[in-house]
Amino acid sequence: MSIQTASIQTSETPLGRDDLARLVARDIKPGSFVNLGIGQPTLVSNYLQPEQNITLHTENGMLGMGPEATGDQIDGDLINAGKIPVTELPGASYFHHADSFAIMRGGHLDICVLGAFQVSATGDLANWHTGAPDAIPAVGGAMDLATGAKDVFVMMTLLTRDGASKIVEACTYPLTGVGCVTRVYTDKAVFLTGPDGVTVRETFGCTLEELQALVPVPLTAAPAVEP
Amino acid sequence: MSIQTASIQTSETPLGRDDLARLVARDIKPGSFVNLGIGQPTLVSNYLQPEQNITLHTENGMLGMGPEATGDQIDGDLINAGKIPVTELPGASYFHHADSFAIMRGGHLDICVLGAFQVSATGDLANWHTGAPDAIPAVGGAMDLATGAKDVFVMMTLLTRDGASKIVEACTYPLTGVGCVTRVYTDKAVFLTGPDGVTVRETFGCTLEELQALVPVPLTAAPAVEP
Amino acid sequence: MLNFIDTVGEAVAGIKDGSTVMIGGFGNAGQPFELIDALMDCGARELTVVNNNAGQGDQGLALLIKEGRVKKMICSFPRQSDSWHFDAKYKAGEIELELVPQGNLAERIRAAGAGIGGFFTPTGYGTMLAEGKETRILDGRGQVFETPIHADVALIKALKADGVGNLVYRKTARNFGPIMAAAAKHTVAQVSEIVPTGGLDPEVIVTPGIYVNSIVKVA
Amino acid sequence: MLNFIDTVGEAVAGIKDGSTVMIGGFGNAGQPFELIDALMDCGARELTVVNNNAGQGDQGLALLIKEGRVKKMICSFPRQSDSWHFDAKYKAGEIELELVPQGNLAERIRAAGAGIGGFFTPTGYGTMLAEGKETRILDGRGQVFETPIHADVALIKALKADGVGNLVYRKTARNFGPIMAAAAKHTVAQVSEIVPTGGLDPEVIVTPGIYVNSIVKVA
Repeated sequence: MSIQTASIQTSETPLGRDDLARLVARDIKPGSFVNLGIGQPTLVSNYLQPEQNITLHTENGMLGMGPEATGDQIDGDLINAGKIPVTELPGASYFHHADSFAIMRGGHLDICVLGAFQVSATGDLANWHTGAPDAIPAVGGAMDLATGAKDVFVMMTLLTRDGASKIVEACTYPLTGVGCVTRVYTDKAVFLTGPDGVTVRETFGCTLEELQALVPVPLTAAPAVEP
Repeated sequence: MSIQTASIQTSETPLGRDDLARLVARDIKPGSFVNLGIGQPTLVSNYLQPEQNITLHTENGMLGMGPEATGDQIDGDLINAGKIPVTELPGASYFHHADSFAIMRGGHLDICVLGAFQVSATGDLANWHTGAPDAIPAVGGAMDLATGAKDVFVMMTLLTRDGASKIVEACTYPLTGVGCVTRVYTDKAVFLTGPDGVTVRETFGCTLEELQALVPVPLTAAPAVEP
Repeated sequence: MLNFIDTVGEAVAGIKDGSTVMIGGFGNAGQPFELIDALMDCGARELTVVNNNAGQGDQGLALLIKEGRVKKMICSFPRQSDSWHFDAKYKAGEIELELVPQGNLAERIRAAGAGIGGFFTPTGYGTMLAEGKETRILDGRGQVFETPIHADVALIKALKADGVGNLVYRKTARNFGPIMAAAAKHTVAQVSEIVPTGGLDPEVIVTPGIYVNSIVKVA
Repeated sequence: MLNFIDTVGEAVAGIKDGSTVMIGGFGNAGQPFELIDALMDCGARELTVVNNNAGQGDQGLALLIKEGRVKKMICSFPRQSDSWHFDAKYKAGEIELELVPQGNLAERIRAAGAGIGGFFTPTGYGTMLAEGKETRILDGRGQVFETPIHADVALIKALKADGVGNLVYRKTARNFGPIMAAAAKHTVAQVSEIVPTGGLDPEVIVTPGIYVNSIVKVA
């Protein structure tokens, strides 16, 4: 999928949603505790390998969440944060909402993976509100997830339908969290974000120069130490 | 024990510790959730009647505590706040320390019964520290109990060994809680305390006038509505 | 005092106009549907309702909102694909909304039950949901001051109760039940089963009976 | 990462001079005696120890204090009939004491694990234990601002662990274990039994394995 020899790794084509999910799954360190947000991030669970020994948290009160339930497995009392019936793995545990968000807010989750409208050069996240004056706001657990996990990975397309970069100098949409995003997985590249700006770990179907032409913040190649 | 016909009830003699414990036990409303402090208040448990249906809380993590354990009942994992082995009644539950003190601080206990060095006319409590400069301070759950319960009953002798009243205009010992005590059970009388001062519900072996001579705050007879 | 009550109607009969009512559940899991229906029937108005959402479809909380019985919603996620009754009331300016991040909602409810007067949380710092709120840097992070959410009544669903009101829940249906039971002055639990006192292991009780006032068995 | 460790010595080997160490237990119930003895043997000095008490008799924490290994105690009840080692050190000015009401101690530990930056509590308001602390009237009551107590290491005792580190406790031995496990960067649990993963009912787990780093079985 990607050429492993350069400090900027490339694939010949942009990544589809499933390939991106596979890449995120591969990057999660064995033994991690992870929360996968609603939507695209949920796809990551399809590509986690048993030997990675990943424990999934769902903020409605469970650690050790298994795959989506099918057929007779479906149980209305066992759902994920997206209200989808799921299953329970051996070693699972249940707890109430305050205890569940204590796990998150207390910094005990290694990674959460979220979708986004925009990510700023310094890792600010906007993913809950379009800012439209007539929109009905709904935040759910987005701010808690953005604030609580040790690492916040974002999965999104790099460009809006109108061709604008979702990686921006400063978010114009209302913020979800400040300086919280550490990595951004997009169809065209994987970006590392932090207080010192944005570096590029891999590109997909484009060069760093081509990518820079799309993104309005300075990009540099990431050191090759990343997994 | 006491003559029930006057608004000030009297007995012929001062009450001993057990009689006082029996009186407190009788005054606890059926169905109450109660915490009995270490020392003299623990005696109250000996006089609670099964038909009162009282649930005892111990702040080290239990509701539904039973009597002191004896013989084979003794289990090092089942102790009360005084670190005495106790027993478990049907309907008991266990919880951790933060949940236990949440029960207390959240105002869910109906009554706690505490010992005291001093109680002020407005219900301030001093029961944890003599104020001696070389004393090693130790507070335990005293402040939490004083602050948390809906009603705080104090059990103590009215006078110190030196003959000074422990009911005072203002506490000279360091405070445990401010304005928290609602009743004071002593060997010589039962006092009701609150923002409007001290009233006397019963006397034991003395008249109200004799009692007033011992206590440096104005005393009046309590209305006869108390149980 | 604990009472075992025969019908959901009697269980909610004391709810007055203007009450703050917490309703348990996340999605359908843990939602006390029968108690919500009874609340609809009892006629109380001008309610402030605390729930994670603001009603879905044409049932339960959504109907309460449709009928104009809810003055204010305190919730984290009102907008859903089928929250049309809330959406309509909100756009018409006929319902107030206090939007709270889900973890802050849970912690504020917990704080009420635990007698905590307020707390600082990093969640929401630097966002529009912190606007107008006190902030402070603590432990090296920006934090927002949040206050407890108390309620007059909590309506929750549990799996089993024993004779002294101890409750256990089932899987992710536990969600808001335990913290709402502690935060409300009066807690009504609908349960699937009532077992004799002593029939629940003291080690596994999630909500001690001290937090429960009324229990009604719902088939 | 979770590790199953063969000896208590190895389990505490990483504790460094100057660490803040939480030690579970209330009275003897829930005290991880073997881990405390191992902490004694490992030689770490200048420790800040968080425990409800400050050692009793001539064992465990009392010995650590006697040997001058504890710089500071954070506790609610240091003075007991047999706390002679603490008493002597305290009177000699050789140990610091931060005295905290027991419920504030528990809540501050819980706050650390839950990522709460600080909170207001009515407990201690108007007393000398609130001197110098910020106060505020909230919910009509005077309240004191208290901050979280974090730790480098927690040493706790549980009844059983499963293969992913989930813990259950026994009776009042639960006490501080669950909140200390969450508040420390590294939690070591001594347990009486290790069962296969799946051997503990998910409904009854008190401490999820996410809070546990090292497990050692003590006979």
